[in-house]
Amino acid sequence: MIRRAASDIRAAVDELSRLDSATGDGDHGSAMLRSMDAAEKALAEAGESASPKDVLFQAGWAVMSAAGGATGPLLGSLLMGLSEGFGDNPRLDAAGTAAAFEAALASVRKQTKAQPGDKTMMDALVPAVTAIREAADAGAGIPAALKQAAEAAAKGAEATVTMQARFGRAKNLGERSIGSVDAGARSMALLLAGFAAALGGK
Amino acid sequence: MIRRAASDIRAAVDELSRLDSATGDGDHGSAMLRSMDAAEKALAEAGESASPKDVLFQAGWAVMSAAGGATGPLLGSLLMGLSEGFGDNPRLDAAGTAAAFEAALASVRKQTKAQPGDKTMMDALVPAVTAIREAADAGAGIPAALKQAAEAAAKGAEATVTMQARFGRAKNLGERSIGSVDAGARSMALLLAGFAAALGGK
Amino acid sequence: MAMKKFINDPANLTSELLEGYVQAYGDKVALAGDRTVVRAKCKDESKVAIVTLGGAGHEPALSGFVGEGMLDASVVGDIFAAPGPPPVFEALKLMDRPAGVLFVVLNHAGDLMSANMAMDMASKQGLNVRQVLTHEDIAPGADSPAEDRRGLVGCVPLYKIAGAAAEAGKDLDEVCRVAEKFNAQMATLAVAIKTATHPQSGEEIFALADDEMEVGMGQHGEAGTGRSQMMTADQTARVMVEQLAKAVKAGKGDKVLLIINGAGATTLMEQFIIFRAARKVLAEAGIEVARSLVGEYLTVQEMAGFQMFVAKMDDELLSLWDAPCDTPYLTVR
Amino acid sequence: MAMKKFINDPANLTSELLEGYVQAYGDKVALAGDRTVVRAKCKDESKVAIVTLGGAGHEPALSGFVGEGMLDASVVGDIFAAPGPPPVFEALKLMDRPAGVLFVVLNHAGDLMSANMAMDMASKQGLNVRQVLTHEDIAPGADSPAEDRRGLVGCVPLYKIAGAAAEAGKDLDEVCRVAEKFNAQMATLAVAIKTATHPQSGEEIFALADDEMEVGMGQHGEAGTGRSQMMTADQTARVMVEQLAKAVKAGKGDKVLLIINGAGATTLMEQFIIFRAARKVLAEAGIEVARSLVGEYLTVQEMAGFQMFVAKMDDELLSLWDAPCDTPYLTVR
Ligand SMILES: Nc1ncnc2c1ncn2[C@@H]1O[C@H](COP(=O)(O)OP(=O)(O)O)[C@@H](O)[C@H]1O
Ligand SMILES: Nc1ncnc2c1ncn2[C@@H]1O[C@H](COP(=O)(O)OP(=O)(O)O)[C@@H](O)[C@H]1O
Ligand SMILES: [Mg+2]
Ligand SMILES: [Mg+2]
Ligand SMILES: [Mg+2]
Ligand SMILES: [Mg+2]
Repeated sequence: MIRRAASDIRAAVDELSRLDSATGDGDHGSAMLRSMDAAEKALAEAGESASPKDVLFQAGWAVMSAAGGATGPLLGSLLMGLSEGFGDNPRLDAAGTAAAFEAALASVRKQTKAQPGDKTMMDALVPAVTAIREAADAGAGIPAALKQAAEAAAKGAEATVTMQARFGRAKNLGERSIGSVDAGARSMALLLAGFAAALGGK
Repeated sequence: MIRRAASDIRAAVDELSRLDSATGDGDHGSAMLRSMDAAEKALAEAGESASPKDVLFQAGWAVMSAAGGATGPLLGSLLMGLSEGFGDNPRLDAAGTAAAFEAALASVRKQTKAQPGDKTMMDALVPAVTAIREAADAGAGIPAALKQAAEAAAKGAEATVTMQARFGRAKNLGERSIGSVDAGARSMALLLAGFAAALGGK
Repeated sequence: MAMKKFINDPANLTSELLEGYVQAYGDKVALAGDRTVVRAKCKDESKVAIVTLGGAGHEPALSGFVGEGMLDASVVGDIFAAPGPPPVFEALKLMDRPAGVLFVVLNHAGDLMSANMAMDMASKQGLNVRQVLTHEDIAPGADSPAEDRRGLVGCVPLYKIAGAAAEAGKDLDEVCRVAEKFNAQMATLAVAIKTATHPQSGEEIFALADDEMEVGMGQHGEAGTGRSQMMTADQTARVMVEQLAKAVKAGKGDKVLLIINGAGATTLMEQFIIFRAARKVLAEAGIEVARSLVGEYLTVQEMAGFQMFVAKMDDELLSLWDAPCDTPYLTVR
Repeated sequence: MAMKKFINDPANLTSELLEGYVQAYGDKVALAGDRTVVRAKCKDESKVAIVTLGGAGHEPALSGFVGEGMLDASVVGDIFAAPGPPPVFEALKLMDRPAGVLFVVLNHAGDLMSANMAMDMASKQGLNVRQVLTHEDIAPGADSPAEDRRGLVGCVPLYKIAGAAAEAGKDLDEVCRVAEKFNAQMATLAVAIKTATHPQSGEEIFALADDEMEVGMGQHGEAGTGRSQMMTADQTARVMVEQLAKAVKAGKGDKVLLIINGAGATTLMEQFIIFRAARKVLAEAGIEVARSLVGEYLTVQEMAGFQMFVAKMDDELLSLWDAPCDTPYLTVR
């Protein structure tokens, strides 16, 4: 799952940096690249038998160490929140996944007060988590739930074009931040698309 | 004598600064202005009855305090050297004046190793002192001796146009220092012309 | 103009500068791990430790103040970027002790996120750490919410105050108390007149017209509160002092600590001229400049401008300020 | 770009900056007359006094080093201009004492003329003054006559060495001896990459192309020995260290004092990176950096560049270097 997301992100490094250049300091691509490298390395070191909890914790910690900037703590918190959400006895069904993503969102929210509409990764993450929960409540399986999450995230990221940034470096630009997709929202959408694709079997 | 020189210098402040701009830092006019103000003030404070020795010493000291840059110590030394040259019992004849100017030159030479040809005030001062000595030896009076000195100084100053500076700020310019009259040589010529005019009765 | 700096591979800036720094002051500081500067000679474990974090590129801040009487550890990020939570947590763990750790954080989004994450980890592991957040920038208005106000050069005197209390053997409650007292009584305002280049991207961090200045400019080129025509030193000082004195509620008879912190390319000559002017304005209001610093403490590369800092001082704060310290860039005998 | 500085009337620069300076460090320094900075608390008359002179505009030099263990008096001229002989003589007279005065002069035409004139007066009045002339610039070649070599940042460590000897109660012969010993073993090389504006005329003190650097540039924009393409920090350090080590004849097993002195706009970040590189080159040659300083000691307004200083040290010089001092811009505990 993480591997598939990593390869999608790697393919998009330049695009992400370009988006970050428009409103920030242009390093989001390399931050995401470092994150994915770190996460995969953590995965490999944890080995096959490690629990989702442990693997995600290690991956989150590794991302925080490696990414720097805003991406490190935010993406790291997401992964560590997922780890906590799965807990020691993960229910590997849609409801359990929804709960884990809710825990992940709560963990990210400890780091930032950004809400959807503020032109950040939250514009992709929040609708995605809502979508998983709704799908799970409607009785969908994990692949379907993640597919709906990915679609919601993509829509959320697209919508950031017209937003004015209220968090992160882009905030300094005020109105000039309007007009391009937020880099962090885009990478979040790519991540979720990667998760969905990995579990959707393609 | 000093007063006449001072008024000539005041009339030439802008010219001197312009010359200094060409090869230095453009402040020679204001340095000479401050010098003349200081010298006249010293003169006034010394009173009518003061000896040449004392007046010249005070004037030299005042110039050094006021002028700054290269002008202060050089012109100050000249005046203090004159003071020493006249001594306690000044012989106010051409020979005594020649001796005093020789002492003045010696005093300036303690401050600088510049020689005629180095594009400095020495190009005006050295031939002027020689001229006074020759005039005195030939039996001329003070007015005639100073007139010849002023002419020699003017000629010496003019000749600096084609020289390359080897002392002072202008030295840094190397070959680019060629092409204009040296500011300090010009002011020295003006000083001597002022002395000559004062004693020449016009 | 193209970037013109004495550097090598821009990717190695922070590691090379830290290497040079600890070599230059090997008698006072050392590296623990890649990016954490600690004292060469550790403080007694019975005393509270002071830890901070922040991006590089502001030298001598923050690591220039590691040493006796001030910081115990400074966790360094990349140029203008916070370190990640793991090294921060590691530093807190390294400094953990029964007496506890005071963790000083400057209010910048990245710093705060790393700090919060590290604090979470620390509390999970039962470390005895307390956090103080500086946010003394009054550019957005002295009354605006703390979260909108950045931490500027005020961290430096706060390290000094807290560090002196810790060195004197005060317990964590006491060290926290004086740090928070000082924190509540300080204010900074920044002004910029010439931009700097980011030493990694080579890009200018902001743009100003030849005759413009900007009051309130942040220390990474964040927009300030207002551009104006360039003013004289006296005029600039007056505008700034008046806002600062009001912000810290200093009035007739009060004593203040005044700091003029050069941004990089503004000369000490100018800083002294500004300082003189600031004192004059304070004197008119009957405010005494009881202590002061003039120089470069927290810089923004080769930006021209400065930060003016004012803190209201009482006898307790003054005596902590006067206590000896021995760090590479601040020494009190 | 037009000059952009925080100043008032350019005619008052020096007096305003000195006023600000002595206010900022009132516990350490005071003004004697208009332009002479002395210690706030005078040194015991039984000890040799150390006096220096020089133009303003190089802050913190020279007056930043007046204080315990270093200078007793610094006579200040206008921006980049020597003070006249009279205030210099007055300062020598003020500091005159049976123990005598060491008078440190940097080799620049104006400084030297004022110094010589003041020395003349002093000897006529029977003052007990001895002069040391610094001329450690090796830009014109280490073997070129002393009179062609300028005095650069080397005066600062020389004040420290001589000041420590004086503070220790050594007599004038001894203080002179160590000062001259150190003087003979030091060398400096300067490099400039961006010009500065003269704060009075508003004019640039030299011009360099966007991709050029100049090694040997003097501290008032005097031409150096050679322009080249901009080099990396490592390359620049290598070029400079090799010339300096050769000049002071330092080789395998020798100990040196290494100073990186920022010119104004060159960041401490860069200075640390240069310092690290310089140490590496010295280490390759088996030369030990026994002591060091990195920072702004003698600046050239907002010029970008630095001076690299190397002095060969023996045990006597090292112990004088390590002696305590307490001045506004250099403190050793
Ligand atoms: N305070 C914040 N809250 C939520 N998201 C943020 C915040 N700050 C930045 N981001 C997200 O991070 C992205 C930028 O990431 P990155 O370029 O790696 O960090 P930096 O801005 O430190 O260079 C932004 O596009 C935005 O989506
Ligand atoms: N070393 C020197 N020896 C002789 N004359 C000198 C020397 N340096 C400067 N001068 C003279 O002084 C003049 C410049 O004087 P001024 O502008 O007042 O001083 P500064 O160069 O310090 O600004 C030069 O034109 C030259 O004639
Ligand atoms: Mg970015
Ligand atoms: Mg970044
Ligand atoms: Mg001049
Ligand atoms: Mg001048």
